[in-house]
Amino acid sequence: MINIFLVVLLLFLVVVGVYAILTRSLIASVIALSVFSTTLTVIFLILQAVDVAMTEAVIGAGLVTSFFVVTINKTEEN
Amino acid sequence: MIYIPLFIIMCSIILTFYRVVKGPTIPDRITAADSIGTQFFAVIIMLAFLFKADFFLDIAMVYAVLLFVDILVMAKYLESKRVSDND
Amino acid sequence: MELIINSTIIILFILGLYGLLTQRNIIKLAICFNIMEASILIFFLTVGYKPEGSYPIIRPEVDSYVQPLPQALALTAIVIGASTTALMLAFAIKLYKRYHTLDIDKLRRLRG
Amino acid sequence: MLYSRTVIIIMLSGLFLLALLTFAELPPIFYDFADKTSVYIQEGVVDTGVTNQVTAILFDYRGFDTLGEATVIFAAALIISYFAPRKKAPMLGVRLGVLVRYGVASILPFILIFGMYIIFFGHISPGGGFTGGVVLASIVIIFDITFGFGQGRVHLLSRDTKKSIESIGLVMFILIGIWGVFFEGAFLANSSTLVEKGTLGEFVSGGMIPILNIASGLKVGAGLAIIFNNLVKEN
Repeated sequence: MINIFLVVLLLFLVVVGVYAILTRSLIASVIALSVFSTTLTVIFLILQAVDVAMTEAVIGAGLVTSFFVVTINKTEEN
Repeated sequence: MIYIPLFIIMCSIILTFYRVVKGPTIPDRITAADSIGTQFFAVIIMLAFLFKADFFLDIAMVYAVLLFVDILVMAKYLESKRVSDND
Repeated sequence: MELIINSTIIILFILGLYGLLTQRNIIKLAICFNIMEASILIFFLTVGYKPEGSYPIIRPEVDSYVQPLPQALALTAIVIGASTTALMLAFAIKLYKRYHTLDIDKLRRLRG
Repeated sequence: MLYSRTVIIIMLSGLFLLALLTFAELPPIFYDFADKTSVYIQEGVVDTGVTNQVTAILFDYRGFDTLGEATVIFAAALIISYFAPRKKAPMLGVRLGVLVRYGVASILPFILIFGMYIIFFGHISPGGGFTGGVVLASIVIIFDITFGFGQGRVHLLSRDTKKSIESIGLVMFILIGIWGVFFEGAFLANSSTLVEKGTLGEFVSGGMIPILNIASGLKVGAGLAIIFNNLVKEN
């Protein structure tokens, strides 16, 4: 049963990745990357990797997203 | 039988992701992403019940804290856009 | 099950590679790089996984654990990936300040 | 563009098939690899005295890799502080509302406590130096994002303080390694003859591993905070 849930999560991961790459808007791509790393966290938890899941949650949800948003903000014409 | 709410929340996440894809404005997408994060928070807690692992609750907590940073940064970005674009 | 996980790993890697080859914005290239890295992480973790194993914190009431070595390697890879992403974004800011564009085709034309 | 999009898709399809064939030759995933090669599971507790085996591998068996990783973060912070242009991000000039400011100010001490909990209990629960360090770095990020407006703003930590904290973490790591050379016979050996190993699963256990956790937490937290502050160009 948990395998079916893992398959659903993997399919969702691929869909989010496709959207993050193919969308035009940069900030939408960054938002999709945040959702992507969240899904990755839950997949790591199902694969029983608690430390990796914790690090991925911290870095993917908070740190890398703020790096990207600050960079987008600095490279836009105002 | 904790699988039933797990799959229901997963369906809800997929429906919320439709709003991320479709949402015409940036605030729609950000709110939808925050909502997805909160639902994954619930999924992590259900997995803690499923695997009988109380350490998963630590991960849920640290994820909630860092999701707050995420939304705060995006809110500040939107605020600067609103001031500069003035619409 | 194995086929699905393997296909997901390969699809994510190929997807990131496709993005690297076709996208033109430098920030988008960093996003594609993150997605490729995620596929490698899933591959690392599936190597040491077994279905009934528990997470590798030794407790007296459990006797079946997953392998901890790929998890340690994946943890190192995640932290270094964050550093390299920050480095890429710093170069993007530097290029934007120098040339006022992030399009790599225009950058190539500007270099002559 | 150098190649057209169809050429790229055809090439990547070929690569996909090649990778699928390669993966078919690998040993199966759900194969009890963990039982046959579980040296870390069987002997790790006796060797290191910590229950979290990922921490045991990171800071005992492969501690030298961890030192290299800390060096990578140090180099990244150095290069970014040299390269990033001295232009302030425009989003920092916006003042958030009073509710957000006071709410964030009241939530920051709890995040500090939580990050220190993750660092200090890294050897008996998930987490450790890297994760706790990133949580500590997120305090600086939250502070700069929320209170980063105007000219006469207060700094949570000055730039020199952060550089000092980062250097202290790295020097502490290396000094513990040299300590291991003198008393145990190898670089970064777990010096359990001078420091008590303690009972398994308690807070005081594992010899030098909790101290290495604290050192790498300081290092990673200060390093990532320096990287973020150089990206937004604040002090």
